[in-house]
Amino acid sequence: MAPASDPRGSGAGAPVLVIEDLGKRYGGVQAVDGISLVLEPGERFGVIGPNGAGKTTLFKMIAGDVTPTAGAVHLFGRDVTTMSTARRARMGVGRTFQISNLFREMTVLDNVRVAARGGTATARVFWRPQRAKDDASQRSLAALESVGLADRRDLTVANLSHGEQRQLEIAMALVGEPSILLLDEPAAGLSAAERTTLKALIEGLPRSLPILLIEHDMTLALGLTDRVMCMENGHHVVTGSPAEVRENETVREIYLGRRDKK
Amino acid sequence: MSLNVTGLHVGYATAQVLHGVDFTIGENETVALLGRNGMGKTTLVRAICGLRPPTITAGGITFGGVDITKRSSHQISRLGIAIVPQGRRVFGSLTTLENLSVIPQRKEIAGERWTVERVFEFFPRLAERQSSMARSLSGGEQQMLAIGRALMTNPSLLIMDEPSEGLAPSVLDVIHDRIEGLRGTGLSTLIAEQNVDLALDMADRVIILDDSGTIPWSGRADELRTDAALLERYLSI
Amino acid sequence: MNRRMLVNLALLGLLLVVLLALPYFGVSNFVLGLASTILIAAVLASSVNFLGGDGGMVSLGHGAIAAASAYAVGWASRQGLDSMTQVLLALVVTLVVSFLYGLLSMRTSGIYFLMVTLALGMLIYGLAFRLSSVTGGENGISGIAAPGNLHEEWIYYYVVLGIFVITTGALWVVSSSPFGASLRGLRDSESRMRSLGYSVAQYKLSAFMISGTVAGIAGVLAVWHTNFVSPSSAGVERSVLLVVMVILGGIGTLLGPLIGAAVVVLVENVLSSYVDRWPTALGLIFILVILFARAGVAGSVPKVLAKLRGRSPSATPPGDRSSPEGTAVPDRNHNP
Amino acid sequence: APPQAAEPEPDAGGGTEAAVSETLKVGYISPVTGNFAVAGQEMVDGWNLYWELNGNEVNGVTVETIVEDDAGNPEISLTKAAKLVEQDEVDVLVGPLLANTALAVAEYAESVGVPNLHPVAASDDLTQRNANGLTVRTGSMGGSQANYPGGEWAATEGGFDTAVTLCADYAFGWESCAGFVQGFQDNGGEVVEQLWFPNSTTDFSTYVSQIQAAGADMVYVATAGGAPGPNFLTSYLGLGLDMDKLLLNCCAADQGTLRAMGDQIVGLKSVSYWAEGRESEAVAELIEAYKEFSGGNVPGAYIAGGYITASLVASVLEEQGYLTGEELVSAITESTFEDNIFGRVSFDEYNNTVGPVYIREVVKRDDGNLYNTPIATYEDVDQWFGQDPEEALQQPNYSQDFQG
Amino acid sequence: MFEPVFLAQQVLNGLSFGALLFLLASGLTLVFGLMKIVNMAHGAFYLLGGYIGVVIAGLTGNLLLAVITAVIVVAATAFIVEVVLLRFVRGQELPEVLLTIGVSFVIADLCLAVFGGDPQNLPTTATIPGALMIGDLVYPWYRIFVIGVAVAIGLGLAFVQTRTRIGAVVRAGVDDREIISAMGVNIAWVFTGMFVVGAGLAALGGTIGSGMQSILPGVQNEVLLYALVVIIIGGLGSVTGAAVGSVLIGLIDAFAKAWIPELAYFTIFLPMALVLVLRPTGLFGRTA
Ligand SMILES: Nc1ncnc2c1ncn2[C@@H]1O[C@H](COP(=O)(O)OP(=O)(O)OP(=O)(O)O)[C@@H](O)[C@H]1O
Ligand SMILES: Nc1ncnc2c1ncn2[C@@H]1O[C@H](COP(=O)(O)OP(=O)(O)OP(=O)(O)O)[C@@H](O)[C@H]1O
Ligand SMILES: [Mg+2]
Ligand SMILES: [Mg+2]
Repeated sequence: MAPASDPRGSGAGAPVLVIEDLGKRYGGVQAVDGISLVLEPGERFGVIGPNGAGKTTLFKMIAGDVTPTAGAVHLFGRDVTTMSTARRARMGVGRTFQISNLFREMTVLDNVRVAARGGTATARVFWRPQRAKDDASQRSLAALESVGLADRRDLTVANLSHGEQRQLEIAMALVGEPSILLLDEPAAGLSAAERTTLKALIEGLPRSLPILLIEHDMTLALGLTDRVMCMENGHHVVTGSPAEVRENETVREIYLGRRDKK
Repeated sequence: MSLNVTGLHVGYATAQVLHGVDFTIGENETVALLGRNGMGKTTLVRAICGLRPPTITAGGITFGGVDITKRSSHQISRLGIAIVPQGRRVFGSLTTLENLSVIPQRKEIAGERWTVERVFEFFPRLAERQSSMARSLSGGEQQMLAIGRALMTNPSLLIMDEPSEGLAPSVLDVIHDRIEGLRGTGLSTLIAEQNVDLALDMADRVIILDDSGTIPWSGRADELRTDAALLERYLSI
Repeated sequence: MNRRMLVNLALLGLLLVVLLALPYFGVSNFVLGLASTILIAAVLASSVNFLGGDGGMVSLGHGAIAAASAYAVGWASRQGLDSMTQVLLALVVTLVVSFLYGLLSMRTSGIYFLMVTLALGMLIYGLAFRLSSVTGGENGISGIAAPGNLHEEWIYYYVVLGIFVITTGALWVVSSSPFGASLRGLRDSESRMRSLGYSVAQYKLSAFMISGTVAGIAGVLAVWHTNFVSPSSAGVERSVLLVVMVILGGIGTLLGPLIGAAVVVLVENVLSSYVDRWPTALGLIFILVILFARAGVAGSVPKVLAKLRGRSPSATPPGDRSSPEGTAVPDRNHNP
Repeated sequence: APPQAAEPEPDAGGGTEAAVSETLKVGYISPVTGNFAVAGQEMVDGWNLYWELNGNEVNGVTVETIVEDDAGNPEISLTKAAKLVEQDEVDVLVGPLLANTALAVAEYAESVGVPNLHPVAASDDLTQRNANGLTVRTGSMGGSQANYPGGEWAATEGGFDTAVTLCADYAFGWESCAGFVQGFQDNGGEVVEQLWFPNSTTDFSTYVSQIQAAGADMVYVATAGGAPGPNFLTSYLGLGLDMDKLLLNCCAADQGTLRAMGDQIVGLKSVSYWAEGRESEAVAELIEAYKEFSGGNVPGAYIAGGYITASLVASVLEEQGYLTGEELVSAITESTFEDNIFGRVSFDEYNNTVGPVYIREVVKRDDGNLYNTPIATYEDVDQWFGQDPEEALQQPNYSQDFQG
Repeated sequence: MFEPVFLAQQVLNGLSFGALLFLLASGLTLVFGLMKIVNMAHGAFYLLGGYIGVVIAGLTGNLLLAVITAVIVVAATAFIVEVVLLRFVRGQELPEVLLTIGVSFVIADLCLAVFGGDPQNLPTTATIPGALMIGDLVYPWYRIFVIGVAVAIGLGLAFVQTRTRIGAVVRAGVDDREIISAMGVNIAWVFTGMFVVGAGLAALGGTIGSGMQSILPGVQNEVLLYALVVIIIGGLGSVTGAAVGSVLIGLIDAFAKAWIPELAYFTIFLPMALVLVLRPTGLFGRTA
């Protein structure tokens, strides 16, 4: 299913993502409670908050892994609240997983290739070798290059170091050329050097690509985004510019560490 | 008890990773293990804890005078080495509480014994989630649980492989303070970290791994902190 | 491209030449018939191998799919329909059965998948027993003649060999295609595949249909070879042996099914003439293979070769057909 | 296919005629491993026992047997048959045991012109719809044939008016049941309910409860041997039901069942072509020999099947010397064998046994063993129940829905 | 077919067959359900236990002695199988499957060689004679005894699984064997112990079960299938599930064979297929 109209071209100002009063309850745990949010085209939006605040759950509801118990999600002007993950992905939702979710028995390059073909007809081709130097392979190599994994491309994923797996996670989200990108702690597990590369990589993405970013690394969370929302225990705490959020009393109290407060 | 690593060579079936690593960790000492992604920190940590693969091809490890190079992981654990593994690896189908209570505890320890209550005090968030399945915990909560689980063995050497991953900044402060507080009870700590600030704050000494598979530099934490050239050279900061 | 691939290709070629030349060695019809039996079992095993190796879906129902197809041929031949119609009917039955199987088993995975396919196989088995007006009940259907002069043992052997080569080649092509990679993706992480826009159900169903079709082809080959079909073809024991052949040969490998089929068929049919307690011998073979070649025979040969050459095998991805040591033996405990 | 491959099989049947052999080569197929191993092994033992007892040289002809195991699997049966015929060049195939394997091998044997004797297989069609000139049922009877007298006896001498049947839900069970039902109804009995159990049934209590609820005068039970017999009896007797109301078929009350159940089933009645408790010299000789061979056991129907098959072969060799092919078949089927272990046996035009059927009762003898001992005998029972064979063959096969 | 006595009897039939199913599944619940070891030799352990039990009961007439001997011999066999063979492929499903199939072939074939192929039952002297009588309802004591044994074992298993640390250790070991051993647990021996206990339970099932159904070649496959069905319907790892699965199948089997005999061939596998189609991880299985 192709999206009704090209999402990126659709009515220049129309919000890409609208979340209305979204809630998710797991038995006795209210993981997300009454979150609303509007993401404008090309906007980069950070989500921060203490552990267990509900950030990942929020992402899962946007991506479709989890059905909300309250509220609605609209993507590119369509109500997708109950739409399947796969269809949302085909509408252009790209994402990384907080806990790496890779094809462990396959090679690094094949992982990215499968990601590159995701949602397209080329994934169903069964008569040509998948290792052909087609478009998907070329984009995959480029994506690996961009995260610095090119020299690891023929290793089996299970043999990668943890940080390398995190890098692969990012490459797989990028290679699909998404229309909206959800990054769940992309810097976790990366060394300082790799973080710098990552920061440059994200900054270098097309400005038109809207990004939602969860990060506990304040340099990235506050340095890469136009607006930031802080959550706690499923609730909304504050939304504002990175500077405003950093100075917010509650945020400082419940979330920021000594090193960030300086 | 102190850990002695001498001339350690470690590798996988497909690649040799460490080519001669020597260092020691003394009693009550906190040592940071730094290095870029893929330099072999986890490999070293697993080798010490007796987790296979990788395999130790040469060199030796002693702990409190006991040669543990060829011991199996449960024996090593019983000698007092506990691990917070990279990637959390909590027992997903057990509840938070079970994850802690399932751990066999060592009897012979110096300081105050670890109990479930004490871990919950350490991480109040875990107490709130004590009857949730560990696999449904948030990433950070799982990380706390992995740390609490290691403490439950009552270790004298705590090895943490990237404990800061996924933890909110304020929690890092807590960990810093508590580990600091545990010093003097005989607890030594080896912490492999990507968050260099945190590592340098916590550690007395630092060892660095680079792509030669050896330790090109080791020394006092404050030395490294102030030496921009070193930071740039080995950690690209 | 590289040397290892060349060696592999050369070995494959050699094997093919030997198989092609077999009738010229002056062997008896019995030996040729046995060779056909092995090849037919190998075709069937390769259908299980495809689904299990690439898709991670180990099926205990493929014996029953093949039997359904064989019954279609049998029923049609009893109605006096010509062989073309027999094959068409078998194909239709196979597709319908595979579709239902796929549909019903789609949401399960791992051992649950195994059990659903087992249950469906048992239903077919039960039907074969009970629907005696169609299936001949326990007696089965006999006198199902192969068309034309295919009953000549050596001609039939070449037909079977040809179809074995074609199906094995076709499965290899599919397996190394983007579709095959998608299947391996599903095997490793369904949730990741969903988030990449893949419709998990569609892929699983297609894979099942492909594999089922190959099983159906094997069913036709078998029934024309033995001229006979009865419920025992649909029984669990057969399906279990299929899975055993696949593991024995090395799951996810190109020639594993052939090797596994050869071992099992030869033990059942030849060793049993010389050794009274041959089931014990068969059991011991399973045990020894696993102890000394955990990844199955074909899966372990490259490792042994590498050791002989004094080198450790390089890291090639399991489950990848272009490297014969691909084994895809899932290890539940992930290394970090 | 390669053009010059026209003669890749040089000596299929080439050398056989040249050598005038005084050896009768027998290929004996039977499941001696796997789930049917007892029956299969007994079938082999019975055959071997005869030759051991009487020597394997008859009238200058040496009988040489090659035993092959088919594990009860038709595919293996066929491969083994091909091996025996082509590699070992046997003169005659004997076996196998199970109906589906027997039918498959019979067809193959005919296609290569080798006679095929069946010591045990009971499928009606072996000597009806699938009958051929080379297939002979030598050591047993068809399922319906062997049970018709059971129905007749129950309705007459047994004095039962109504019956409920419990039979295995597949060809053998349908056929056995059909025999009983027709015999019972032809003699004025009424079958009030027919129950069918799947072969895989291990717990019969639900059927026993249904039998009890049906409230008929008697119960007829047909199984194919193995576990169902004892399992049924365990459930039936456990509920305290009356054993005198039971009539079992051959296999449900074969020696295996008797040994498994022990003294509690003394008095149990059944119907079969084989009665080890019959007073007869031939039977006594077999029992004697088998006891020695097996360490004290009494031979059951499968032993008897193998044994009598051997005795028939021996007796035609004795009379006519070396015989193969159709000659061997007709030598057997045209003879009448007086007083062998079954009694008087002859053959019909479809090469099926015509002989006595016994109503038997379990008796404990002084040697401590249980014997099925005849209490009534029906001589010269054939497979047609007085019908015209041509007509009978027009009927559909017996099934749940068609019981004749 | 709807009279009270008939219904009551059928309920008891269903329950006692269910109890038997639970008995023969109980060992597998531990080994396969909890430890995720695909033990295809379970049926063979049942077979071996049954034969030994029958022989000892025949010699002594003492059921308890028969059970104990059978359990010890089978447990010792299982110990050897585990330590010498299984341990080397722990956690690798397919090699485990092939290995245990091999073991099963060997045990079953050797049993055939040693014990012969005759069906064998527990001698009446060793079972519990007589029947319970309430009004028109008659029911054998032995079948009621089997229900009792099944309940006792079920409670025992549930206790071990939920109330003792060993249950949690095993589950932790299944989740991540490497880490639980890095926490100081010698998980290899814990697994060995459980495997041996599982085999012992199979032997117990074999001995007690042979009072209800004969032991003979082929039983090993049947038992394995039934046991798998029962614990799959219930959901892996759940003792409650296995219990519910057993009773469910027992009752369905008893009543379906009376009321819808056309489906008699399908009373075991049809319900399982239905359950799995509707709930892909069984009734009590956790959805991953
Ligand atoms: N499937 C679930 N079942 C029950 N509780 C859940 C489930 N998933 C999440 N939770 C709970 O909901 C809360 C929010 O989880 P979430 O993963 O969204 O947090 P988070 O903000 O991403 O935290 P972190 O920064 O640690 O990753 C947590 O307390 C978690 O325990
Ligand atoms: N199981 C394995 N088999 C083969 N090679 C491996 C395996 N695990 C890791 N490696 C390789 O060994 C090297 C060191 O890996 P290791 O995990 O020790 O790195 P690390 O320093 O911990 O990195 P990170 O910071 O990313 O966790 C890497 O190049 C990696 O690809
Ligand atoms: Mg999160
Ligand atoms: Mg690491």
